[in-house]
Amino acid sequence: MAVIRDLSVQGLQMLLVLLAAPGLTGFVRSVKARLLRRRGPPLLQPYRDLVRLCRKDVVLAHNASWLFRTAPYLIFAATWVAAALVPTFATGLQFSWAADLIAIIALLGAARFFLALAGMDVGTSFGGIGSSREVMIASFAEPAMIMIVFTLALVVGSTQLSTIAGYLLSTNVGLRVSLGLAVVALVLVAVAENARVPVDNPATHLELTMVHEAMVLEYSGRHLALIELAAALKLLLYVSLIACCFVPWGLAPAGAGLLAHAAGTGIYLVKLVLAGLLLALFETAIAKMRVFRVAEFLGAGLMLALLATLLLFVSQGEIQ
Amino acid sequence: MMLSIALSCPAALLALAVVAVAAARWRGASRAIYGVSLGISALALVAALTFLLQISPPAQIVLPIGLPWLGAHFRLDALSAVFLIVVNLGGAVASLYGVGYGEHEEEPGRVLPFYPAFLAGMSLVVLADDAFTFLVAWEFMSLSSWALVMARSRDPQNARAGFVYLTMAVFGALCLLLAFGLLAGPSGGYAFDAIRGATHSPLLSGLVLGLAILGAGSKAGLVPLHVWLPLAHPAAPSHVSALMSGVMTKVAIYGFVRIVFDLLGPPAWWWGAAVLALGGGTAVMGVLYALMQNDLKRLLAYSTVENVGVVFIGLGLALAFKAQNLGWAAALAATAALLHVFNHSLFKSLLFFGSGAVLSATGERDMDKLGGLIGRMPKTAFAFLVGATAISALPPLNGFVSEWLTFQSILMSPRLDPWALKLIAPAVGAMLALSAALVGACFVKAFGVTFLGRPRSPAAERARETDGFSLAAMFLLAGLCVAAGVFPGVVMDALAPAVDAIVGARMPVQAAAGWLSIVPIAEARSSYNGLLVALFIAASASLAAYAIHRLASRATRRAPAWDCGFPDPSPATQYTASSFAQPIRRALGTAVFRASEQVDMPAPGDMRPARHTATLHDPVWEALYAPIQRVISYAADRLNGLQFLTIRLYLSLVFAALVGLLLVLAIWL
Amino acid sequence: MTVLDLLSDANINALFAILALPAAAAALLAALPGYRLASRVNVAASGLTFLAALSLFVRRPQMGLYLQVDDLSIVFIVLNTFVGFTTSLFSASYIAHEIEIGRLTRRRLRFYHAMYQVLMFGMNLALVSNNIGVMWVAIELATLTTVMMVGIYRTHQALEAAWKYFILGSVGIALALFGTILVYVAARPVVGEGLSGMVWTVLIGQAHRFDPALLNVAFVFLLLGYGTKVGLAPLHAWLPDAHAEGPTPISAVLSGLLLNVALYAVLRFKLLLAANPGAIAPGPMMVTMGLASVLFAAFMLYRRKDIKRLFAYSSIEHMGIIAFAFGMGGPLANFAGLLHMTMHSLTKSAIFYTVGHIAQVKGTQRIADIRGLTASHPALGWTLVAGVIAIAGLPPFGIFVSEFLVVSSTFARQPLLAMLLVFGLLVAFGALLMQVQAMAFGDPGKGPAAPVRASYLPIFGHLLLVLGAGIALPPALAAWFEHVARLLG
Amino acid sequence: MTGLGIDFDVAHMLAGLLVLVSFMLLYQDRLTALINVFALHAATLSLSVAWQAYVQDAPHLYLTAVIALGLKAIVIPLALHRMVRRLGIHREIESVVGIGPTMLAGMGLVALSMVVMLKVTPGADQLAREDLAFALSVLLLGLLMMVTRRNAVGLVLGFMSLENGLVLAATGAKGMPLVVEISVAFSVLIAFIVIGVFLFRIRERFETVDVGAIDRFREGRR
Repeated sequence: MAVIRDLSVQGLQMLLVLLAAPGLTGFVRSVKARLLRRRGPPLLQPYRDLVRLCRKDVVLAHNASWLFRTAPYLIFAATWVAAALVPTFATGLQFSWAADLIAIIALLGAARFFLALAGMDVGTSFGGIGSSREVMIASFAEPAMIMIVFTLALVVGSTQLSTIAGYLLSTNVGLRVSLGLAVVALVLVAVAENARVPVDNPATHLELTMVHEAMVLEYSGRHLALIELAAALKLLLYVSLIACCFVPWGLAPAGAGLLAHAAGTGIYLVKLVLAGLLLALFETAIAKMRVFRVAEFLGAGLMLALLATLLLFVSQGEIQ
Repeated sequence: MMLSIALSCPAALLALAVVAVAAARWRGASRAIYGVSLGISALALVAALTFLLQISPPAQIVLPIGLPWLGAHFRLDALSAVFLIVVNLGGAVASLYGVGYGEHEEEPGRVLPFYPAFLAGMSLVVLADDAFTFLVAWEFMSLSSWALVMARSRDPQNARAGFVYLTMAVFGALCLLLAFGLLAGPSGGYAFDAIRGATHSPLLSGLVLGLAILGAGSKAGLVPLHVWLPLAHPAAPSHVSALMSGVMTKVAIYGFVRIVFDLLGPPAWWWGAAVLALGGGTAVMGVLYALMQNDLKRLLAYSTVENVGVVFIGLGLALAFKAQNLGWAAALAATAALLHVFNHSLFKSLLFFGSGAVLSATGERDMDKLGGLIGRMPKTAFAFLVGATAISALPPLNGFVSEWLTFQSILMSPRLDPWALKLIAPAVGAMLALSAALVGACFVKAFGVTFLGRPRSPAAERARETDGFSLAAMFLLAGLCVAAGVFPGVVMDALAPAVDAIVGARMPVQAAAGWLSIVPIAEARSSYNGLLVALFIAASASLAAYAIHRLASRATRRAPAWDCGFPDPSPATQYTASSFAQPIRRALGTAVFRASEQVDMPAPGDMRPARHTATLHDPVWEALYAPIQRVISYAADRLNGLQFLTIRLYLSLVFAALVGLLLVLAIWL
Repeated sequence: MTVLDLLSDANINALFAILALPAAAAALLAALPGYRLASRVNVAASGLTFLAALSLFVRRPQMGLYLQVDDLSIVFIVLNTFVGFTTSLFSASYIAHEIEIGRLTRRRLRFYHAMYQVLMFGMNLALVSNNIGVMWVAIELATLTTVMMVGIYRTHQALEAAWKYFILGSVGIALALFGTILVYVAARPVVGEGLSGMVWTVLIGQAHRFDPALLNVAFVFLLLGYGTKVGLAPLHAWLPDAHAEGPTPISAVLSGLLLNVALYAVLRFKLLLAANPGAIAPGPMMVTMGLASVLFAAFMLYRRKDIKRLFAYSSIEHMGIIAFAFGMGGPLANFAGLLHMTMHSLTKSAIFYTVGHIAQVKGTQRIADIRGLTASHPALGWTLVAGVIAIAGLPPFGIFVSEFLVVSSTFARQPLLAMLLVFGLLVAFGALLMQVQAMAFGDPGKGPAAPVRASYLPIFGHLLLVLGAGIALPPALAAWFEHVARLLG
Repeated sequence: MTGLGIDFDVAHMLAGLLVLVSFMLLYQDRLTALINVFALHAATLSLSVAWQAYVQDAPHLYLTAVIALGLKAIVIPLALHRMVRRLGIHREIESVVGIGPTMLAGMGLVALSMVVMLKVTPGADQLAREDLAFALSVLLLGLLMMVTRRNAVGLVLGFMSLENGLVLAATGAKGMPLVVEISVAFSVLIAFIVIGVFLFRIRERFETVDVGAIDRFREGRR
């Protein structure tokens, strides 16, 4: 019985993230547009784009290799699996133990690895620009992310997301300096990882400023659709990661009833809306920065996270 | 029984080496010799595996050679069995590769005799059970590999590599000699059993630890003792590079583990701190060096330095935990280290094989002259890609597992009391994370520039797929990488006896955990399941593919690259290795390597091309080795004057000596 | 019974033969005109001497007033005669070439062969003499003959070297004689006047009653006097040039044998001091000079331009190691010293044989002009590499064993000294490796690549012996060395 | 010190005389004079050896005395004079350090040998002890001369005076065997040196010998 419920929860979760992801992206876009006093695209625009892209033919460069063609599927799959393992509305996921937080980050890393390779495959200058900048950003963002994981794991005594969420739900952890630092660092990382302003501009096609867009420049049709979807999933993943680690309230605990799950879903959607609003505000508030200042931006994140970890190491007692 | 088999294999290899001296000039000798060494290594591999899997008690044997009153002690226990597996697995696969690759050798006489000797030396180090035999095997290993490095000695670069290599090797061996001298004491109890039996004062143990770090670390490539490694590994023929990088460094690690964990007795906590700090520094420095390289094999060599650092992080944690009597944590850390040893031996050999295939297909090691090989050597490209993914610690491959375990053991470190460790451990964790991310960047660069894009030189255009044996070797390793990544629990359980032998504790049996997942301590705490992750990825990828191809278009058109509307036919417009590394070079390199870029932009109307040059400084060499060189040559020059004195002055030397000694007597008495 | 007598007679004659054979051969060779025949006679005489020396193992003659064989000396005697034999083999093929290119005339060759046997006679006499006076005379004789041999090419440099060797050697001899006199003076009150005051067996028996202070002074002079022959650091000056300018067989004999004989003398007197409780420990002096030699030679190796001078300096280094080992004392170190001495003689003479052939095929001794040997003359090149690896103390060769024992046994007792020694070894290794890589590897270039007509028998023989000793020391030999090591205290 | 009579005093006197002559050798600055003083040195030695022969009534020592007198006091000095004329060697000797410092150094050496020897041998009898002390100083002075004289003849003479000190010691050591043989051997040695100097035309040139020059010049040639 429990197994079936958990399995169904897991399946629902996978569907939910898949469906909600483009919605979140669209929501952020339209809110940004509103903030800029434009009407902006309708909320469903991303879905339409995906469908249209899927219908179109794929135009491959002459020297595109098998890697170029298989990469989108791998990227999408890795991201989707990662997103499926982050508790969104319920902690009782059947396969949550298959991969802990570190593994989830590594899955995203795998997606990025192949994306960067795909960017270099055709052998154009812009692909190279995108890939090299992407790996630079990643090589600062990943350690920061790992440090954040350390902080959580030291507080909770586990790198298992559902355990983390459950722990933060059950006991009253209270306000922790290190957790606060971790939140800030996580936000910085999330902004960078999802190619948002100020690190990258998802809307730009001005060559010299692109990072993510430059890598996918050669993609078209269904491949592009998959990559866009993966990007949206990634954004959603980070939002729900922040949600489940730092505002876990409303998550349906493992073995909870149907009602709790429904409530969880609703609360989750609210969380998404809030996050979207905040992100849009943030993005409109500040300007894009030069690529080489990203190092400092993320370095700050890394330092914050390291500080958080050190605090925990030094302050004994509450470590699990 | 297994020990005698394992011993007879190196003996047979030595015999083979002697035969090879004579046989080298025959046609087909290379195939024969590589084939035979393949068989022998496989036999030794089987012996070691059986020994390890049917948990056998340590076996000992004393041969009447070596020091007359000592004899040559040999011992096969779990630890040496693990490393014997690493050595002979690497040896077997390298021999398989060599069967094909050896055909390209222009002077087989310079390679064939030393190759089996090298294999034999490594196996003997792992089996040795007294200081003398250990050092003999150790030096023999260095010597034979030196001969292999000198195989292409007409290139002065290689000659320099050989010089630096053997000098560093002898330095390390002398350090180990001193360490053993301390351990054995003036009475000369060189047998490891005697050393284990003796008790050592803390000061002495600390000294031995330092000497062991110098001795084994210089062979394993710990920064700052790594300088020989990026010179020597690329200089050798590729299958030998694979052995040196993938296997010989592991033998060095074995030496360290054997001395510090086994012979030296209970550790003090600061040992862990020292080793941990060294490991962290090595990991970051190694990968930074690697990122700056344009030479494929050199990049791989530097990434070996990085991985050695990761292993030493695990070992340092194990030492610290052991010192604090946290057996289970120590077991976790030690398992992580040993697993990474095994994994690295797999994918580093694979990557060197790939680079060797590229080298023999194009004659190029410089990545800026390669590119687009994925079209011409798809199989090699695929194998190399698997290796690159594995070494970048990406799930579901094996590299990730050992890295993950290392992270898990770092997460245990708050339980350590000493403050130094409390501060070092998280910092090292950050270093490990940083190096993990940088490795990803490094291998995106390696694979992307070498295999993707468009060919940057005619050689790269004319490249063609390498021979079947080499491919077989590569795919074998790739398969092992996947298997070890998907079923890590099996490997970890196999490692358990060795771990038990060195830290006196073992991890929970992984086979007990459901669904083939691995659980370091408790499932609520952390767990990882390579199999499921792999299945999920495969399933969702194929699901997506299926869905899209069913519901949406599957049509595909070929067209010229889009490139924002202004495609340039010249491959020179692609990102090169150095330009790919530029962002990271600016972000990190300026601090570490004093990296600087000069742009020489001709004035308008000036026809000469614009030039962009990036200069790097090797901090370690300039800070440590160059001064030593200078001092020695200065002293040599000064003293050299004594060769050119007059007889009278020589006489006055004698006179001075006489008067001096008489004065000593006069004062003494 | 009668058989035993016969045997004993045979062995008396054996001891006698060791001296008589070379003497007779010298006289004969001085008369023989044809150099081919002469070289054969030379080989035959040396071989017979070697056999006679071997027969000493079977049964010892009892001590005489002048001659004796004891455990210490027999090691040296057998080594001495053996290397003498192999060197005569090598010289047979070497001088043939020298005759062809006209570096040597037939007349000089007669002189050369005669002198060779005189040298053998001198060294054997020094080893079997039971009288410190006779020993002194014998060593002086050996020195003078080598002086002649060094100057045999009559070139400017050869004469320079010979002269330098001669002057320094003579001063050394003088000092050694003064030391000998002092020993006699110290012994006289105890053992009475006359011959017995110089008879070794008597001296060592009574040494504990000698005046220790006088013995100390005596040892200073003996160490410096014979140390000059050993080539220890401040006294070494003659050695490199003598090696470089003389004919290569003589270089081999010098490095392989004469240094040992001088060392043997020093050891003898070290025993004397060790037997006297009141005397200072001779160890520190030997250790100091040994370390000085090692470090000095190590740095000197870097700037060498002449291949024979290079290996001459390496001989200085190794003599330093041996002196260091004996100076440290103790069973392990003494064992190591004896082993190292044996291995060094074999290896270094093998190297000099190789170097001789290399210089002949390349037509030069300049390191800068010797390139890519392993490509142009594989056999010679790889032999050189093997020899240098052996001399540098890397396994699986025998010198590694002794260096292992010296360093590891010292480090537990005197860490600082051991570290200095290791430093010296490392520096020397770097230099040797640099030089041999330059010579053996790389591009052979357009140099004259004459065909080799080398006699590999002695070379390989020596190297194989060294290799065997490195892999497994024969138990008998090991027991022997241990016994002697204990004698040396 | 009972039991020492005239024979001790004479021996002592002669030995001291020898040291004195060594000092004279040290401050000579003209070749001919140097050679003559050395002849005196040898003569003194032979006297003392003869006295020892008489005291120890060891007839074979007379032979040594004769050799010393004949060879070193007469033949060799003559040969050297001839050589100096033949080879046209500069008549005055340039020495490395001035006479004064040399003398001081000599004093120091004598003092050293006294200290070493006299405190060394309480057991040994006076005669030998004194002789040893003097012999050692003669030896050291000879060595000092070899070191300070930048001239082949100076070298030879220095070595011979050194060797005189040895013979003094050898004869002083009562009942020492092989003295004759040794002195003969040494004469041979010295003969070699002289012949060497003579045959190989060894002059000041060899005092500026440096193998560096040879090395350089060899690079040119080989």
